[in-house]
Amino acid sequence: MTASLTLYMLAASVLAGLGIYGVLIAGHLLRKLLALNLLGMAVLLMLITLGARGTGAPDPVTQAMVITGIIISISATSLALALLLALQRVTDETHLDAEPLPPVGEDGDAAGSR
Amino acid sequence: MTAGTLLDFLIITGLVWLAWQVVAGRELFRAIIMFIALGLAMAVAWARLGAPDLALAEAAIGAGLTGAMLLATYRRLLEHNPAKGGQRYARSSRLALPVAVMSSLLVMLLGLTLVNIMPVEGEVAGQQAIQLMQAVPMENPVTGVLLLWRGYDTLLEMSALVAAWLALRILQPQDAATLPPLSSSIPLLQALLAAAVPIAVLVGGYLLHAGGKAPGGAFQAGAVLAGAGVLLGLTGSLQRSTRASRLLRAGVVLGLIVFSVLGLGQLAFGQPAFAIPGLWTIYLVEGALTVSIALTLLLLFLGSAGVRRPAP
Amino acid sequence: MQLAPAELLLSLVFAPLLAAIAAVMLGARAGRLLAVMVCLVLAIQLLFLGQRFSADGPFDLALAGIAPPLGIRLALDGLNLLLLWLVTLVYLGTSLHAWASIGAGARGTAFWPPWLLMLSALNGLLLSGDLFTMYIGLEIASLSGISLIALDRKADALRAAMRYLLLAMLGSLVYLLGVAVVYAITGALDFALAGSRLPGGAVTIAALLLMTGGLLLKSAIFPLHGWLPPAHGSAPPPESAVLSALLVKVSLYMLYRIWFWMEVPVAGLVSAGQLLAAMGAGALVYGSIAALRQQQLKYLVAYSTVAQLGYLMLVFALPGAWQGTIYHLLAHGLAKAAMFLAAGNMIWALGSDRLDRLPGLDRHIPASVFAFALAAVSLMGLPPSGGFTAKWLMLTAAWAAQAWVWVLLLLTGSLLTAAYLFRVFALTFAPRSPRRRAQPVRRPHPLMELSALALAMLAIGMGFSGTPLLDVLALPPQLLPGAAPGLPAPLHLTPGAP
Amino acid sequence: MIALDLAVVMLLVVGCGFYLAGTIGLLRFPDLHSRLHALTKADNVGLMLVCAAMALASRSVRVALLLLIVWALALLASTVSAYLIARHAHMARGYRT
Repeated sequence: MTASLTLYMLAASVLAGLGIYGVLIAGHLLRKLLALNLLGMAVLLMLITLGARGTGAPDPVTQAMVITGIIISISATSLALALLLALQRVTDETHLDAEPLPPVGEDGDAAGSR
Repeated sequence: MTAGTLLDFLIITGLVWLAWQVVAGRELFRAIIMFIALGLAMAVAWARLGAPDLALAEAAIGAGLTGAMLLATYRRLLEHNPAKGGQRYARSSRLALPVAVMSSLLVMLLGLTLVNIMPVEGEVAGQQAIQLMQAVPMENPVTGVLLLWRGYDTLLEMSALVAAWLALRILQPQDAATLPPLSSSIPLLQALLAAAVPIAVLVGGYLLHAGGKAPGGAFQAGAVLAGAGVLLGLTGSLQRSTRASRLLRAGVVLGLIVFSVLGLGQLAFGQPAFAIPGLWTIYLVEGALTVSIALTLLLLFLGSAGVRRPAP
Repeated sequence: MQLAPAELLLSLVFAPLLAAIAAVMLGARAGRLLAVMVCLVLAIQLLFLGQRFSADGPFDLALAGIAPPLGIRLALDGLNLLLLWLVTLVYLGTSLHAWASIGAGARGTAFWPPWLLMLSALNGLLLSGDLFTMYIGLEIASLSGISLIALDRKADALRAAMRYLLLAMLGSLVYLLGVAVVYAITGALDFALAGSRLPGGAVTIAALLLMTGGLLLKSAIFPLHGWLPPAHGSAPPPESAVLSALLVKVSLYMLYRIWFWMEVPVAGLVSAGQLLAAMGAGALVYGSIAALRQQQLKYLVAYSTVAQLGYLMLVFALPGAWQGTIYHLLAHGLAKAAMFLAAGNMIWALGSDRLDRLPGLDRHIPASVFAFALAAVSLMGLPPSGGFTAKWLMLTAAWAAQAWVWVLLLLTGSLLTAAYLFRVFALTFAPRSPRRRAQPVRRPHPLMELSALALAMLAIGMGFSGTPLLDVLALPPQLLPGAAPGLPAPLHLTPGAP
Repeated sequence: MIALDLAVVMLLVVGCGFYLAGTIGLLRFPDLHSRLHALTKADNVGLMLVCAAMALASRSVRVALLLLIVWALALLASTVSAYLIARHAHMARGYRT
């Protein structure tokens, strides 16, 4: 089992790195939120992996902590989404930078056709 | 390499690839879809790690409801401003990559060190919970921790959800006209609803009941019920409303009320506060929590303080 | 006489929680009445709990009858007793202000339930002896607090709330990772128990740094302060007051608990503590200079918070300053709450928050201007005031430790504070230019003025109550002479006002 | 018993084959409708075969019934979602993705 735990720990750290990278490079607030949620998943994966050490069932206290973590993160995410929608209604902005940078890559406007 | 390790290797490869797609995917819509897929893969990983309760919670809440909320928000952003809603702004930050790599390496170092050590001597909270299981009429230690021994945390967790709903009362569009139903009605969808909603209620009830001995519990059950509500919302059978009826508000705070009253009520019997006794009290608390969680999650998805039946 | 039972601690959390539920069910009118009543009830309960504390010393309550490591412990000692008083008094004052300034209309319906929920979460956080319960408490308080910033859905406030929320989410994840590490190596979440089991070494340092980093982000310590001024500057006045006086302080409180109660056996703590204190020094200088350059009244007050938070980091390098630091935390809480309320009244009267609109205002709303002035006296550290006592204690500690840099910084900080606050006075008492004579001035509701005045008087009053308050405040275990391997032994202070 | 195990392995292999074919189809087919065609094959037949394999392997009627429900639900969901995707594409008059 330890081999697997090592694997999951590696995955958690890569996910954490990707999450931080995403938070730093994202301009669109939805992307920032995706990255923060990714980081949250990485932390929870780490918590579970740590709870699964040793023999027998994973530590129930860690599991309860993770359920709490999931609930807290959906609460915070929904608050952020509500703020984002309100922000767009008032200012027409979907990002927090003082000046909008020129859009890079393709627009997501054709989402309906996918 | 055993078959299990191979499977784990495949799962984490998937996790990392999906996470990369979430962060670096060119289109926002695609990134959101990948995030949902990541949540499901994460649920598989957690099941592999021996935590089916968490796998259920992650699949239903982390991937399912969060994903639905993200997609609905994406759509509403586009509806408001098709030109800008989905646009991608990338910031050029030269620090981003080194910072991310450094933190990833530090977390890796920390994690790999921790995997190979066990807690120092002294009783571990989790072991204490497993030992206490023998004295209570339940078999699932996670439910035990959530309700019996650290129920106070669960109560606070419920308040966090309620806090998010209270925020919606501030942030929702104040004008009812800007709250259209999410989708027009489609015949086949009605057929799906006719089947899916009763099944969701059944599954929710089962999960609630099973929480005592098998994986499940109030959070998973509430999420499944909220999922049924999401379907009803998507098909226009339930519509957003800026006002919450008294009954709805009572439903949202029901879990807090029942848990607080039963938890504090123990003091009247000379018991410690939150020492929830007996099976029936547990079911009462879990049932009330399920109702509140389901309603709150549904409202968080709808992004409005209330919900109503559509006008005929 | 019968002493209060430990179970009374629960009511500090559940009275506001049930009031929040009642406000959801019964509406704004009931909500605002309940808010004020709950504060009064809390004050009475704190009197009883304080009585028990002075008779028995610190005590705790194991929830569900299960002791740590599994169970959750609520604990009362001198530190959180004082902070609970601060929360109650600030909430009483700000709720009275909100009674008139928010009211019981549509704004009130949205305002009162999260307002009460935040009170419950703050009290829960302060009482908790559990690292994870503290995390949930901080999350609830942040979520409620952030949503209240955006109460009026103005563009600035929405941006500020969003920025705050993103950083708060990041900060709490980092903190949570630290808690996960602590649990992984000790099997306990109670900070005292977990602390006693921490083995030391690299992993312990990592856990400590993660928790510290997350909390520094949440308490806006320089250079992580960027989110604070817009958030505190754009919220409704009672909300700004609570954010500045309480919400940033409780994450610092958690930091103190972790650093000084967990008794971490790590040798390298001294230099880390020096670094934290250096951040505090940076906050002091940067925040003050930024406050000097503001053109908007509330942003000036908000940058002042950034600066004043710097003092609260001093204790990490100078353990002898413990009492002074906590005294400053309390005095700043009261004074800053008063100042935000008074500034809110001034802005309300003018219909603008530009500093250059202030001239002549003293004749229209003298009570608010006076409250602002009293709060400023305490912030500048002029005698007699809570701020003076606090700074005196810190100076004495720095002097005795021969930390001349700190002596210099403390004095410079006071001078800079005086500089940016006198700027407000100079403008307020300046004669109006004839051009602006026609400008209408609205009169704030008397409650709005009285609440600001009352909080400011309390901040001044703290200058006369040094001894009884400091008696309550025992040194934490890590700061006891010879107790900590990491930190230098603290100095013995004669507690009491100079 | 050996015959039964053999059947389990056969069913799994064939089921996975369907999944593989469906996935390749999803990736390689040129337009939306043929992709949906490929996907639904994997969903329906592939899942059925894998469920059947697991039902046999469990040797329990209860598990077999549960798996039957699982399959039926997946069928329901995939039918409706495939219909919705096709309908949306039809409405948008875009047959390419």
